[in-house]
Amino acid sequence: MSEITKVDIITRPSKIEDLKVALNEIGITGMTFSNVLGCGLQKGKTEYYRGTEYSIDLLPKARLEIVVCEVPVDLVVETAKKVLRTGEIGDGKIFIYPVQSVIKIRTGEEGVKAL
Amino acid sequence: MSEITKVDIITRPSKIEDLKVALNEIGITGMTFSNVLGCGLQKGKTEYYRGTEYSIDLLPKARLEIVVCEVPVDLVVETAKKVLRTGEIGDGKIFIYPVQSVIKIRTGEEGVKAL
Amino acid sequence: MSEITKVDIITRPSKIEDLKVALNEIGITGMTFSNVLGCGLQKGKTEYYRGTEYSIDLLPKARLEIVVCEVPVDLVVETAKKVLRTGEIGDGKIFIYPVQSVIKIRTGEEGVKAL
Amino acid sequence: MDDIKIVMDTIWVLFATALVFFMQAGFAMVETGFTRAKNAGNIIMKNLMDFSVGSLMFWVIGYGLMYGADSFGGLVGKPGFFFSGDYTSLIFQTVFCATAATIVSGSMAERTKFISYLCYSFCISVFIYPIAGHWIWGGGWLSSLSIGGATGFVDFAGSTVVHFVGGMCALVGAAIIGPRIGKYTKEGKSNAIPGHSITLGALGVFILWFGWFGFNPGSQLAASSLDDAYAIGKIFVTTNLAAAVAALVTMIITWIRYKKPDVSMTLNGALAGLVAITAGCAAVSPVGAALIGAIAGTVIVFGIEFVDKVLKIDDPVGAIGVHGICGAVGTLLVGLFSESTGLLYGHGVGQLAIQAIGVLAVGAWVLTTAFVVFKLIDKTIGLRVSKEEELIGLDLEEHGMESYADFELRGIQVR
Amino acid sequence: MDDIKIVMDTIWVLFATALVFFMQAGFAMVETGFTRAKNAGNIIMKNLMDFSVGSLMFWVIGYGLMYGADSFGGLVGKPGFFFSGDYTSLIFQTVFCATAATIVSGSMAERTKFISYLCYSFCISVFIYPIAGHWIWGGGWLSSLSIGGATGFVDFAGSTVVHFVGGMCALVGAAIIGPRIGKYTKEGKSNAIPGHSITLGALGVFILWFGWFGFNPGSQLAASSLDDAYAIGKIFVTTNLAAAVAALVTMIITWIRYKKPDVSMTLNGALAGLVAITAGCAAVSPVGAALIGAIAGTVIVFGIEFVDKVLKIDDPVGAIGVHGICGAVGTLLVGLFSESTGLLYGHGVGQLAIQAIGVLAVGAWVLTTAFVVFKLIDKTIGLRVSKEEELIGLDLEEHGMESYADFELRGIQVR
Amino acid sequence: MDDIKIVMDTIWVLFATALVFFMQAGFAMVETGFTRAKNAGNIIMKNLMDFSVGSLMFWVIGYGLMYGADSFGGLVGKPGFFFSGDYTSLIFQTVFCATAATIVSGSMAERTKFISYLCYSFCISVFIYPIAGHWIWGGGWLSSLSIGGATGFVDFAGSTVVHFVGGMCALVGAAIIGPRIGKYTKEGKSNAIPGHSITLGALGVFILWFGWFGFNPGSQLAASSLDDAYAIGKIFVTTNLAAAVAALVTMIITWIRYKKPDVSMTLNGALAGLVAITAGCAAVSPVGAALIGAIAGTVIVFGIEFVDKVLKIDDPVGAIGVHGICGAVGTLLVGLFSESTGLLYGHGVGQLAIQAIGVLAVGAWVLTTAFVVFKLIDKTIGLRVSKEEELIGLDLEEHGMESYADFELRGIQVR
Ligand SMILES: Nc1ncnc2c1ncn2[C@@H]1O[C@H](COP(=O)(O)OP(=O)(O)O)[C@@H](O)[C@H]1O
Ligand SMILES: Nc1ncnc2c1ncn2[C@@H]1O[C@H](COP(=O)(O)OP(=O)(O)O)[C@@H](O)[C@H]1O
Ligand SMILES: Nc1ncnc2c1ncn2[C@@H]1O[C@H](COP(=O)(O)OP(=O)(O)O)[C@@H](O)[C@H]1O
Repeated sequence: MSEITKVDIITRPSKIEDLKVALNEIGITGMTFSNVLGCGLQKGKTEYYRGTEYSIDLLPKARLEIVVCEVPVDLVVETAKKVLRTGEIGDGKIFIYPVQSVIKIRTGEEGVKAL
Repeated sequence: MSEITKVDIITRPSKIEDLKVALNEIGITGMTFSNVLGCGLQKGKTEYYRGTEYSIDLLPKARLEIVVCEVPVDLVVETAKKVLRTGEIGDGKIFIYPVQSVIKIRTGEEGVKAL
Repeated sequence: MSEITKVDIITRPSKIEDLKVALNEIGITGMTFSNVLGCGLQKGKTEYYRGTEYSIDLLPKARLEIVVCEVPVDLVVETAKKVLRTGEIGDGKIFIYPVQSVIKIRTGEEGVKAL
Repeated sequence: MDDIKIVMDTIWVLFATALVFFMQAGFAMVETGFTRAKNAGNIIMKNLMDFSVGSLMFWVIGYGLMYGADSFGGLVGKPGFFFSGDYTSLIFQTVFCATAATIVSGSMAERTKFISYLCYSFCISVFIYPIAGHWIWGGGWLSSLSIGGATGFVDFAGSTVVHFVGGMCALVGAAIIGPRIGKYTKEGKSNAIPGHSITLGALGVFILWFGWFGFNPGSQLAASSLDDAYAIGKIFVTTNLAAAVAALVTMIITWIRYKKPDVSMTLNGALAGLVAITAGCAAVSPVGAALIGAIAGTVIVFGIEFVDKVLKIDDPVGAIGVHGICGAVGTLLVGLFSESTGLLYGHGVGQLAIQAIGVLAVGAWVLTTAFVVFKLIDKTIGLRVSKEEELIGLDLEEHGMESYADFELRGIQVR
Repeated sequence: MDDIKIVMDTIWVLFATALVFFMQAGFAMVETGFTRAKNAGNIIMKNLMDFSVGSLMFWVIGYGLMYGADSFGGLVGKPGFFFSGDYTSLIFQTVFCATAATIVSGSMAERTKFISYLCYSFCISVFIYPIAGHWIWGGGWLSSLSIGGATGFVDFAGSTVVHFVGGMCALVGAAIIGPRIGKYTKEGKSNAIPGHSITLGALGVFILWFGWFGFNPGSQLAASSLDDAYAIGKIFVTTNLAAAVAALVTMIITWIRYKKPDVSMTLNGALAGLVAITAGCAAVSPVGAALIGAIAGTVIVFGIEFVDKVLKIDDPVGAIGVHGICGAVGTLLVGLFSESTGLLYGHGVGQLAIQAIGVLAVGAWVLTTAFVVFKLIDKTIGLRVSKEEELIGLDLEEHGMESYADFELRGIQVR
Repeated sequence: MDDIKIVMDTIWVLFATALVFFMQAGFAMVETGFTRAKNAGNIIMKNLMDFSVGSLMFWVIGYGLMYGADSFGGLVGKPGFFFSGDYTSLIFQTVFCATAATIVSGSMAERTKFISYLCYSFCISVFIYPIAGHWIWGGGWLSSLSIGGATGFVDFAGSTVVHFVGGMCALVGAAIIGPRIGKYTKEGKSNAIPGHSITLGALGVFILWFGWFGFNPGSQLAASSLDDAYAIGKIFVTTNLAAAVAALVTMIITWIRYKKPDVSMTLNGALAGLVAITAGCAAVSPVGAALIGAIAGTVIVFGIEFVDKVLKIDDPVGAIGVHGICGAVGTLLVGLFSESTGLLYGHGVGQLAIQAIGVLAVGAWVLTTAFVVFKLIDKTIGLRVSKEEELIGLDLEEHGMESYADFELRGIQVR
């Protein structure tokens, strides 16, 4: 049995549509998206609200999680990089985690078959 | 020390209440819920907004994360399957991840005791 | 190459600002925040809405995820404990997970350099 | 000189018409605010459409039935089609009819098929409301009923004609369609299903209260004599006092019963006071108005609980309690508090008896016709959306859209 | 006695003024509700500011240009500055001018620089609107044009003066600034960009409808004779019927075309009916009004689709369709449905011809001047925000704030 | 003939009453929109209840104190209980009293105990407002004060009676209760706590502006003579111009000071103009009104900053600046801009001196009584909720509900 891995991509929300299409093209169908707030190298900015200065430190980011097995992780990472890289701060990061097992609730299938 | 594991269940939001009750019954008290958007086999649909066709691709899903140790993972998975399986597309998936350690902030306890 | 680890802190939303500042001070810059709903030892309460009793079981919690490598995990955990511990129920928990790899999309760097 | 008087009456009635029209916005906000985000657009659409259908049909036929020359022994007016003539009266009566019609959308919210709701709207504007209206305002039998020295059912601005009629339709509709999924546990315990925007709901209540300053004082139908001037000034006071006291009393009662002052119930309380004073706003004194408000503010709490917990009828916005129960109560209280004919002012039970007969008769009429209408709709096109549609929400399922496309909604609802 | 009449006229016009003012709130809610949350505060600010700039400038110069003694052969009024005199007329006309001005903010929403919008506001209040207004209401050439027995362009309350003028500015502005990012695919297919609050949008429509009971009946400008009383009552009826029927018809058409009754389009439909009846509200019968409503309710659906899919002009709120197209259609229909001069009542094509000439002339005037104004702004300070600013949202980028600071917004938008 | 005049006056005042009542909705929306979602229902409830308590108590005792026969040398009216008589006057004055009362809820928002707020509401309606009102409008000492040729404090519609009184209560309350948790850093730096819905806040401002067309022109209290007609028309113009210019000026100043035009401050600016013109709306020319607006639009920016950064009083919605500071400024400016008595029109400093004395006297009265009231409440039942309650939010803690049950709220607030 080949290893199962989770690829966790944190990036700009506006890129999510393109990313989804690109991943569909390499055969990935199951994906889970969520909204997060990030702080990293990209800095927020300072604004005024009713005369009071305040800074926006956390930026809205989108997270995409994909658990893969047969599709090689490298391909996923390469695809994501291709779509997401602008060269400017805020492109985001990819984290890769080990997965022990997957179960498809509807069928009860486990492991690779469940993906 | 027995192994600590994270069980990550992604399913229909409307089933969450039942799931929570069922898990309580098998002795699980700590749980973390979040809203995610999923795409999988279940397909979205096409609608019109002001005469313009558009499709809804991402469906609202609920995620439930449980870090367990003493309660066997299999029991959790079985319970979840029992509650969640309708046999129709959209039942969702369960992902299982390894956990290195847990700390309870209030008491400083670590590992199993922290759960 | 030293090990990469994810530290996942679930705690009161009102403490997040202090936590962020404290983590910045020990050299952590990349962080990802999200809103979750939790149930644990801390209990919800019962209220009335238009004469009907209802209970609030899930409490809003904040999650902070930090993937670290050079900064020792222990230091992160200690810092978090220092900031978050009030001794009262609801202080929250810290979960630690293994990470296989990290990629910085903008530069393509991998592993420690990507952090 | 007489011309001037007619013009002044017209100005007054049209001013009131505009305000009463605006109550449609109030209803839309209350009903959408007190229900869930996934059905917000659907409720709005129902409110918009019952007004549109009502405006059209009341002009086509309803006004004639209501105000046409009395026929069949006071039961119905002689209809004409596509009314033309006293347009000021037509438009004023139209917005009243639409008010009655729109009440139902609240009690049947979040589960009624859109097409079925349109059918119901048609029926209430075409005969349920106009015929009841004829009895009381159109010169029909109730308007001339005479018992023990008192003559004529008193329903100055429509506690019965408008609110009780609407409230009874709401009752029948909500009973026949059944509760929303999840409203009652298997054991029959009532669950709370909180509304999605208390601020919009409250805005709606303020708009309604504002509109009521057209509803009640406008029903004087004249503002050209000293008597008119005195009357409309007093009606402003009685209307406002009843609402204020009712809100206050409801708040206090909920505070005692539920440990905390309940916001949405208190908002209902204000409306309860407004509905209750509507029948007697011109006949009672400010003190009487305050007392009517206090009674309405009490009745509404127990009324809503009764509907919810005893009758187990799911009424998301409290329409049955506010318009049905308080409409009836307010009408009856005229028999007690009317300065000129009320029991408490030593005028015997005549008026009270007439009021009771009127409420019963109108109740019987509406319960019967509404029952037939809703049952017919149910058996033919079906009243209720499918379970799946209800769970996902009527906005997406019935209208293909989301009302709050940019906001994260809570998928997870654990109670 | 005559004094009393003047006072009554004044009361009536000021009552109407207040209602028409309130339409600003309606526009603000419709425009913000139908666009995205990230630009909500910016739209609000534009609405507030076009009213403020308009109020100031119309007083400073606009009113004089519009109502000053006719000069240059009916082309423009002799201006005076800082008008003082008939203040009731000034304020009534000011809120009409501001209505025309505010229409544009909707069609250019979510991408227009704030400063540029202020410049445009200045121009419409200072000459585009007043001069068109002079032609029709100020005693200018259109008001005395005579063809085939009919005399004078009929635009009772401003289908052309206010709505068509505003709608044409909206067209030019939206065309020049181009569509929002993501509105059209590379292949030119239109994408849906849903509004962020259908409830606020609907509230806006109810407020506008309410305000229209000032807009149309107030344009009688008098309420002191029996004729006035009859007229304003009838105008209430025609206004209301046209809106109701239009909403109904739009709903039915969208139901057929898109499988489901479209909420936001139906809301537009109600407004389409209101805009269309505005020119003829006093001249047509209720039946005529219902027919005008039905036509407007049909035209709006195809009109909005035409602008969106054929012209490929991105108009987030449908302002061009509602105010531009239905403003023109409503004006023309007076030539058919006017009881005293309309073709369908056997009065020949004279009125229709005058109406057509008026619409064409005003269209030419507005298209030309608006084109020059927007092009000038574009070439100098620039009309449009940067791509980055548009993506992040104008609230943050232009005003440094978020409109919904406590709510989670959807970052992820996949379509 | 005279009857007709009375009726016309009545119609006018009642029209105005309805509009002023509707300002309650405006206040509710502004105050809830400018504060956080977790306290939205609580603010609404406070607004609803101060109106209800105020309506009741002003009828019970307040009106008598204010308008009863002058006694104690002009200090207070001879009270009667449960007023009956000129109901039109009663209801008109009631909505003014409620306006003054509701101002405080904004400045003390998000931290005040509900029960304590009710106690305060009781006090302002029962004596703080009526007694100040008696001095100025009830025939008390200020109304007959005579200095250097000028006689009588001029506060036509209540810049001082209503707004300054409310604003001073707001100041005292906010100062005594202290800032919200997190409003100031340990070093005393002010933090921004953004409101949860700028759209609702803006809607509130539009509603208030609309209501002001009742507030100011209604205070003419008559509309039956040519003079009345001229006056109310002019008041519409001055009121509108002051608001428009103030909004414009505030926008420009914030643009310069904060780099971007500030939305919520500009909304406050419009209100500042309205408050400031209230005293002199009948006495100044349109040019004067525009200048008063410009001054108010300037003062509000620095005033709000002063309260926030120098006094370090936490006023979430800017109530102290808008109603307190601009109420005083507007009152004083009558002494400069009044066409008949103002310094700038060559009439000496008499009027200005009277205005200053009035403002000082009312200020002293309100500061003293409000101080005693709030301190008493604080020492007995306590003014402020617990820290825990404040953090979680008053909706849940004081009312057991959430205002936006279907929306994901941002738990995480990092600044
Ligand atoms: N060490 C980390 N742990 C957790 N999340 C991180 C970490 N580093 C970055 N992130 C997440 O990734 C996002 C992008 O990081 P950032 O440094 O801004 O990217 P870039 O390399 O493009 O500048 C951040 O907003 C944050 O959400
Ligand atoms: N490979 C995957 N990686 C990440 N999330 C997934 C993956 N497959 C499925 N999911 C998540 O699980 C949800 C349910 O998947 P789906 O295929 O619709 O379930 P079912 O098997 O019941 O048809 C999806 O909406 C998505 O959020
Ligand atoms: N076993 C678990 N699995 C997943 N999440 C958990 C678990 N235990 C606790 N949590 C999360 O941590 C939060 C804090 O837990 P709780 O028991 O209330 O903390 P405390 O120890 O301070 O009382 C919970 O609300 C829940 O979100």
